[in-house]
Amino acid sequence: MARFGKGKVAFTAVAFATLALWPLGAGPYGLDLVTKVMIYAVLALSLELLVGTTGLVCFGQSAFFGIGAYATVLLSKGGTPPLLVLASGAVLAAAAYALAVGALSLRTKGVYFIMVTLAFAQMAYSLVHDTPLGGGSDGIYLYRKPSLGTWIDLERPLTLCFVAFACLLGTFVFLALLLRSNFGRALAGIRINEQRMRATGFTTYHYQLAAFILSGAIAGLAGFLFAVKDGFVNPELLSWHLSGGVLIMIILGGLGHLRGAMVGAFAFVLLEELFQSEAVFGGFSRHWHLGLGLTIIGSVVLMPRGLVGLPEQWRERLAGRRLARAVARRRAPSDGTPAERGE
Amino acid sequence: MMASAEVLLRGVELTRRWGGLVAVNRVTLELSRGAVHAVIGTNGAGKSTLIDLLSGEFPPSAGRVELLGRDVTSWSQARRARAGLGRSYQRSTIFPPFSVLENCRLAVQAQRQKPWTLWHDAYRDAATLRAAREAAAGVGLAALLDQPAGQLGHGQKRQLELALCLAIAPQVLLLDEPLAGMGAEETERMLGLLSALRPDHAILLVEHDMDAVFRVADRITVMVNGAVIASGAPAEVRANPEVRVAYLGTDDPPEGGAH
Amino acid sequence: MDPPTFLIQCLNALQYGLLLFLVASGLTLIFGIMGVINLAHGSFYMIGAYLAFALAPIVGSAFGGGFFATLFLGVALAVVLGYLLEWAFFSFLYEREHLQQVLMTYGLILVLEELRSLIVGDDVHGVRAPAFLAGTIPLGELMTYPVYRLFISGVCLALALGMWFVFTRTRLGMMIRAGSTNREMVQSLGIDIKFLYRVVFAAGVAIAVLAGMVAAPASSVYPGMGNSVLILCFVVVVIGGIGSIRGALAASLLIGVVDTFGKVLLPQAAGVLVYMLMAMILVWRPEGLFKPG
Amino acid sequence: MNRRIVARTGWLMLAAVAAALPAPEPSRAAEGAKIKVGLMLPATGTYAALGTAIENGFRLYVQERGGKLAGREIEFVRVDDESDPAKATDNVNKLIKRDHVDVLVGSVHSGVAMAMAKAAKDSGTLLIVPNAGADAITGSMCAPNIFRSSFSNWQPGYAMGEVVAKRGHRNVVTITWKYAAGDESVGGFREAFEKAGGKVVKELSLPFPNVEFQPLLTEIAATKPDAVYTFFAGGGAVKFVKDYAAAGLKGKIPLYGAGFLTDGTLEAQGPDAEGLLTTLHYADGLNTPRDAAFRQSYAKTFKLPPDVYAVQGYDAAQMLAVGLAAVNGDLGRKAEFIAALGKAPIESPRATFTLSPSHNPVQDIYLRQVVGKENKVIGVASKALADPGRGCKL
Repeated sequence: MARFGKGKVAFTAVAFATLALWPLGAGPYGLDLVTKVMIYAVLALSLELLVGTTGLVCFGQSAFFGIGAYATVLLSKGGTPPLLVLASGAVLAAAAYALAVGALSLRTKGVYFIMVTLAFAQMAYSLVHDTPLGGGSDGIYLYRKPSLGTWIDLERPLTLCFVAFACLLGTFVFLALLLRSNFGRALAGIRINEQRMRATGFTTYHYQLAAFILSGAIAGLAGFLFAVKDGFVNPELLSWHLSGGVLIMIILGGLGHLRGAMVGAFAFVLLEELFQSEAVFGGFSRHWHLGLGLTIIGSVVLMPRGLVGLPEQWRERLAGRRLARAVARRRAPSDGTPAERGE
Repeated sequence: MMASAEVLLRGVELTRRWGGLVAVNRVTLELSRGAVHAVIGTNGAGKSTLIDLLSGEFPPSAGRVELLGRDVTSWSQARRARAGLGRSYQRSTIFPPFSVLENCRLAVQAQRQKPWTLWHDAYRDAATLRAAREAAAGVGLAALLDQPAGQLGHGQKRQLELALCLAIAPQVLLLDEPLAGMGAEETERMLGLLSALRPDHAILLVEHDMDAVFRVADRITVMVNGAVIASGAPAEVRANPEVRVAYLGTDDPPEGGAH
Repeated sequence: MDPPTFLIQCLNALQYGLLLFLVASGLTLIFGIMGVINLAHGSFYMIGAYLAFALAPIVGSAFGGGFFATLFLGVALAVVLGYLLEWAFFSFLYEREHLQQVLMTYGLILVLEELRSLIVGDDVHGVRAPAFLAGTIPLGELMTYPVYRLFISGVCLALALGMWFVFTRTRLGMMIRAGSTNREMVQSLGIDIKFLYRVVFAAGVAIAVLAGMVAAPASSVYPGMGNSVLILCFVVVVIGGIGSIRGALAASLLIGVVDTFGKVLLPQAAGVLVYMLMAMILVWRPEGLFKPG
Repeated sequence: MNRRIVARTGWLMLAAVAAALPAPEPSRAAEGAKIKVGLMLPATGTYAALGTAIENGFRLYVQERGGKLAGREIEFVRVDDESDPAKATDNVNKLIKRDHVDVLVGSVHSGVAMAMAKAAKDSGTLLIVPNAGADAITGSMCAPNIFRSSFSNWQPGYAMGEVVAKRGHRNVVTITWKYAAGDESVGGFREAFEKAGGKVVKELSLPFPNVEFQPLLTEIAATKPDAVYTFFAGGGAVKFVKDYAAAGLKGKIPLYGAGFLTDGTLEAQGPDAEGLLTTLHYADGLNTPRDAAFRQSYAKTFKLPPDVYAVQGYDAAQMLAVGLAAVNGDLGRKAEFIAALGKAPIESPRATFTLSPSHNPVQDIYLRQVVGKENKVIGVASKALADPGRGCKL
């Protein structure tokens, strides 16, 4: 059985191609928007590695994102270091925090893990918020954006957009490779049956911790891009609302698929745009949170497998209820995980 | 007992308390290569807990576990498994969404994990795949390699469970009711398999099917309320009056146990 | 810090701890028994506060006032609300993963917060404490201590006792405990687990609402008040051990002490101390102070 | 089979993306004579009420002028900033890059305003800040095209520092949330108070938005200062005032605060706020014709009591009008606009004010006392007080 259906490959390829070509057509705002979405997509991918692949529901992803962003700004306080130095600095800072948090929270399971990661993110939040170092609650500016050589200067939105694209593509490919490697397969195994993994000789704790750190590092990269894009960071980057937002992205897109994380990032941002637009909702748009909330609830109830899972879901509908139920039961242990990663 | 045989796994004075009640009470037993050691007892006698202690699912409250002559009491379950200790669970513990082949491949991978080879496609590792296919074939699942494990029949799941233990090339096998819920011919195949494994493995068998136990076991230990009340060759155990009263609940020797 | 001040601070710590417990106990109840992670718990607290604000005049005109009448009415409404929510949303979630629970309740936060804005607006409101609780008692040479705060503590203690009683001494409590450990077993006993869960959830919501209503006169009523308590509740549950009422109580008091003295002695780190505490507890006891049950 | 469907949904997604993104924008000429004002204010969350008041104030002034300023029609574009600085840059870019607004107005939350200031600075778009008091906006972050119609956190604090000193208090404790606004307000207070020979014996603070004040109140009681200065707003302000009274300190240790302590919160605070002294650039009972007219028409139009936030919104509109008048509605002539607005007096309901070199109002700070449900003016705490605009190179 082919591991990646041609359709999926085609879809991914088309998506990336469109992203690559987009900036050429778009105006300055279109450019901004697509850059932002791509950055969120990187963040979503980092979380997908934890939630969709390893089965660890982390509710503190914003902490790594924010730390990456803050590291970027604080490192360039004295004068902007070269791009690569800055980026790796941000990534390392995030990874370091991930190491600390992961080592502790992985001692817990399930609901516990969710709350603990959340609490640790909140701790990072209040650290940044209460210490003058990062400009406190008002946030702090990144005055000069980094550059690499003469032709990659992130002051130029177009360049930034392409760099973001490169990062997204890089992350995607990296994770795709990782998923088919021994490491990735082991993570999948842990998601589905940790007890058996231990019984067969995997020290699951180490695998999970490695995944956690990796995820934190990628989130840090996203944070770096975000700081460079906005040129401004604020404690709210670490707020739990963002963590929630990213979770929604990957669920909306479809858990257990890399492309799901990307689709989710797009879908989520577009939803926000939609509900905020006065053109559509008129005066009511000031209560746009209502629509957003209802949509989230609805999507959880109606499409547990997310957007990329929809075709499958419909097919099962067509295939008749009994079969649908059977399949649902078969899929139960790893809700929404398609055969693709199961073989 | 058979002093000549080499002892692979030894549990000494193993005890496990849950708050007040004692699940396993100062149990000592040895598994030696070439022998099937059956542990029988009523439900809740502590058989599964004993296996958990031996395999390192959780640590004992007191006592010691020796694997291949080394004290492994402080070792994690994973480390014991890598050292050659395989176990099966009472409820099938497999990877339902994965194919049978992938189930076995993962288990084999445990022996050569190499997590850092990120660029390597786990499915292209010929050696691992070969070992995985062998493991599957070994339990008679060769025909079902591409089936999602979740779709297998109950008996087949039990076989796969065993395959996952064998895939890590263990020297000691701890089997928790491998025959539970199996049909007649499935049982036969499983027993044949056990006999085939006997020569170069040390096997602990927890089983309710008395027929099977008395057929394959070289040695039987009887547990009641977490403690061992009798241990010895099948004949001795069958003759032991204490066992009859406490467990077999009858005075006439159990020919065909499960009636 | 001179002895009398120290004693007063201890009183503050105790009082704050009890208030935390009042809010968090509902959360830990729903966690422990139904294994549902409910982010909207803070919103229920918020709803409680606004109910206290909105109901007071209505009750006043209908039954000629009465603080406890208002409380009762509010809690009754909360039970209904909880029952409906369980029926409408949460019953979907038991078989689902925690992740989806997180998301649905997250969505619920947004919805409830906006509905609040639509119905009662975005203004800050005060709720008057009942006359017979409005007094204060002298404490130290300058300070007085508001009777109402003592009343809150009283409610918390009563609630703690009540929960303890229900769980250890009543058939319902026994069924609930059994249900939390083993659904099938309870069902086989012919107990309607669905109904049981609905009751538990309603109770959890009711407790949160009660907390909001009781706290309202002391804390005032303002938008977004729910979110600030939510995370603290999580920390309480984590430290105490999921589903453990005793644990929640112990953790609340612990946090009360750390927070109170932290603000005074280490103002710089005050924001982080509570999380530090949690981290240390996790190192020491990953399962929390008290094992579930 | 599945492939086709997957691919199809893929195309749909992309189509959706494309649809949502505006294709290359229309040229500026096509916009006609309208002036686009981008209102970036909180419509959701804790500060929603303030956002509404500011918007109302702004719209009121424009309405009074028949919807036109300097002969050019005003068109509004609104964005909800959710008081979330993390989204601020994207939101403000929506206004600048997507809607091509000519003027930015916002916001309430200082963090958001900081992000707006940055974007305004980079893009050169005019920005009028109708509330956020962060000193930096007209300090280290100041720019020719950034104006403020409200105040700087420093101002009310400084004024109160003078007052408290005049009233003969020597040892004072300050208490606030541990965040920028609080620190800056307290900073202003200390500066004036210690210059006048007073001494701040203790600076108490608690993490934002924590409202468990009891331990700190106990600390105050133990310290026994002559007076307490505080900066709190919204729900925190309500709870602090009530707790302060409940702790029995109200009668014994006088409490002074920046005006927000008692603005929009009196209904909630009830009798506990009675008699409190606060400083702010606006007050009830000014009884100037200008103020009376404003209040009347505001109350009539929106069925809401006017407050300081409404005034700030109203004045933001006035400032825009003044600038536009100077260039006859031609925003192309930015330099002239800025120069004119920099000099012009603004006939605000609060009293006429001018702008400092760093574009922050040079205004009278009133001393107000809570009487019933009003912050009655009882005098001017500091006449024509100008923010020092530290770090500003204008």
